[in-house]
Amino acid sequence: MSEKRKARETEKSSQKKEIPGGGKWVVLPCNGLDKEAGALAREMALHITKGGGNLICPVLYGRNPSRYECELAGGPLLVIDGCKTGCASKLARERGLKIARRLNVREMLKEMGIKGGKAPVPDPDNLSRLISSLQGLEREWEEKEVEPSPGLFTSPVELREFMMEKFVFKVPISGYFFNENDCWARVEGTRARLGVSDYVQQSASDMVFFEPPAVGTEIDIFDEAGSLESTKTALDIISPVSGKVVAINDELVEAPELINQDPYVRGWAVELELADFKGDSELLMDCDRYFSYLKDKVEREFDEKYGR
Amino acid sequence: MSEKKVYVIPCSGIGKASASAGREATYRVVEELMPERCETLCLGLLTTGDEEACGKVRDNIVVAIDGCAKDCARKNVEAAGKTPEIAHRVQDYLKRRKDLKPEAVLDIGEGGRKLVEVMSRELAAEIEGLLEGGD
Amino acid sequence: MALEARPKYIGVLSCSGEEEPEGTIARNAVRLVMEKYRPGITVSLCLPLYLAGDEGERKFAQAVPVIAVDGCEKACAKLSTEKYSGEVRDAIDIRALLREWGVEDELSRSHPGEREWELTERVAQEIVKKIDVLLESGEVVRRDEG
Amino acid sequence: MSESTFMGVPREKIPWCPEIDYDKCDFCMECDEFCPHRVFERRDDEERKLAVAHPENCVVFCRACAKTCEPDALSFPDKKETTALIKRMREEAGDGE
Repeated sequence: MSEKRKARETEKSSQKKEIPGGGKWVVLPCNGLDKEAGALAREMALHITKGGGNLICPVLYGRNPSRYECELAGGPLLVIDGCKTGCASKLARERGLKIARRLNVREMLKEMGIKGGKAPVPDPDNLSRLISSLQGLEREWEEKEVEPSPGLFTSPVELREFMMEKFVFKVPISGYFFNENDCWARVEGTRARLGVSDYVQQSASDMVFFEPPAVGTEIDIFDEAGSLESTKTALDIISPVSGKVVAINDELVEAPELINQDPYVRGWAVELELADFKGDSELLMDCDRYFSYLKDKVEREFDEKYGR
Repeated sequence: MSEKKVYVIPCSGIGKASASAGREATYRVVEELMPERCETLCLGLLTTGDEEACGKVRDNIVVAIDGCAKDCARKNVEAAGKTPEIAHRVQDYLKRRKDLKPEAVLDIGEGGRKLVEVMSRELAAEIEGLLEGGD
Repeated sequence: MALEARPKYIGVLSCSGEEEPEGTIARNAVRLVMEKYRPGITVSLCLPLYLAGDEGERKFAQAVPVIAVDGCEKACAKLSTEKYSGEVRDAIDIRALLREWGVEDELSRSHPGEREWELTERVAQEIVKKIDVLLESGEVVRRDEG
Repeated sequence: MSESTFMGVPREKIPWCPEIDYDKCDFCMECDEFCPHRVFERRDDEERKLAVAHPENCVVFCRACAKTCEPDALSFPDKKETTALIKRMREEAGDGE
């Protein structure tokens, strides 16, 4: 196992030399002119790229997308947002970039119990505390590319269905576990894939964004495991199980409509290495229970909808 | 220059606001932006297999505009024996402009109307490019 | 939750009608009926989905009585139901109705104005009449009565 | 299972809903516009123009509205504690069947 890993690492470091920017982070920060948090985002970006990697200017990139084509191909993308508005993330998404890691300065400050200022001037103390919290970020991306489980999750999934009005709701027959937030975990061995049920897909309508969590994130049961946005609403994928994110569905980032077309198989969002499935499963429904739970829920919703 | 017509065909999308936006963008293109080259056609005629309509589709340039991933417009055009030269989903535009969500089927609202504007201009430019490219 | 023998819904299928003003009236009238005049009992069907979708749309059209609302004599809604699903219970041809009503105005397919909406409301009421016939005959039962 | 339950526990026994920090809230109403479950209610005539009027409508573990809140005025109970509480109540009720 450790040998395999070493081999992979050498393989990676040899690849590293060939890509521009030395294979370090490509950083797209907030432009940092509105609040202190933004200014800190900018300073952090400068710090991270000091030893290599590339910096993307959000203003120039916004005006001229082809300007950074080469840099963006040079490594995993790190987006640093200043505040909740998340301009840098939005820009990345609008341009269809794959975000490998995201930092949000305001959230980081909040965790440290610091309140950011209104003026766009970075407080040096805050900056150094933020920078010291970044330790490990350098190495992190090298460990990012964990293979999605070979050989798992390949068997065909049988579905059963019920009809309400003209809507057909489908639920797998076995192998899946659900929480009452209509999210599923398909469990095989020590791995689980997560997604949302056919019901979510139908009520939220056409999906247009999937924002995955970072690979490596530890997720507790009922934590957010990525978020979705449809033409009607936005929602979190609320994890039915706990574990560590080992892979995300890249195909889904490109084509969120896979959730509408095939919510239980090709529409998977995240793969976890399970932490405590036995404990988690006490709080979950198996396929049969979810089927009757969902049928009740849909009946109630239609009654409510028509005031009965 | 080719004298082929361009048929811009939206899905009928009776239940989706995004489909309403697709249809309104179609009208904007065929009636206002490029009326001399573009026309639209009832998708229902292709579903029933109307010979005249299927012939029009086969002999001309087709742009399919779908309101959801079920791709009714594209698939019905294909069933008539034609691969559309251009096929888009309204969601593809929404992915880039998610602030412009159409609100309701009967009235797509302010955001929806802006989306129609974006879509129709991009479509017109794309159709123009296709025609200039020759065939 | 036992299977109710009598259907609880009426499927209303509008032609897609993008080319003609009567098509726009057909779509909007069906929408008015399902949102405003007979919600909960009316389910709109999507015509091109008969061909493009999985069997859901067709199955549903077989399970409930279907009223076809067509813009013109080409009767796509009626014909496609017959082709993919089965008989229609009732049908409306808006162009014929307009002739009957003596409407000779130039109508817009893309920018329905006051006149178009007035006619749309009248067509909606025609659809409502046909729905009520099915309800009164007891052939279709409201869910709360079932 | 007629009235609202979550994981077999009566919904009203689970203290999960957003809390508005009125020192931060600027009443932009983004959260209310976003939430499809009518958890919030606008109070146009009052000084506090927004209230959590229907906490029982809030989907347990959903925190999506907080993401729309620019001034960061919405907070939720601790997830772990809530999970533990639900577990305990289920055990007391002899598993929530």
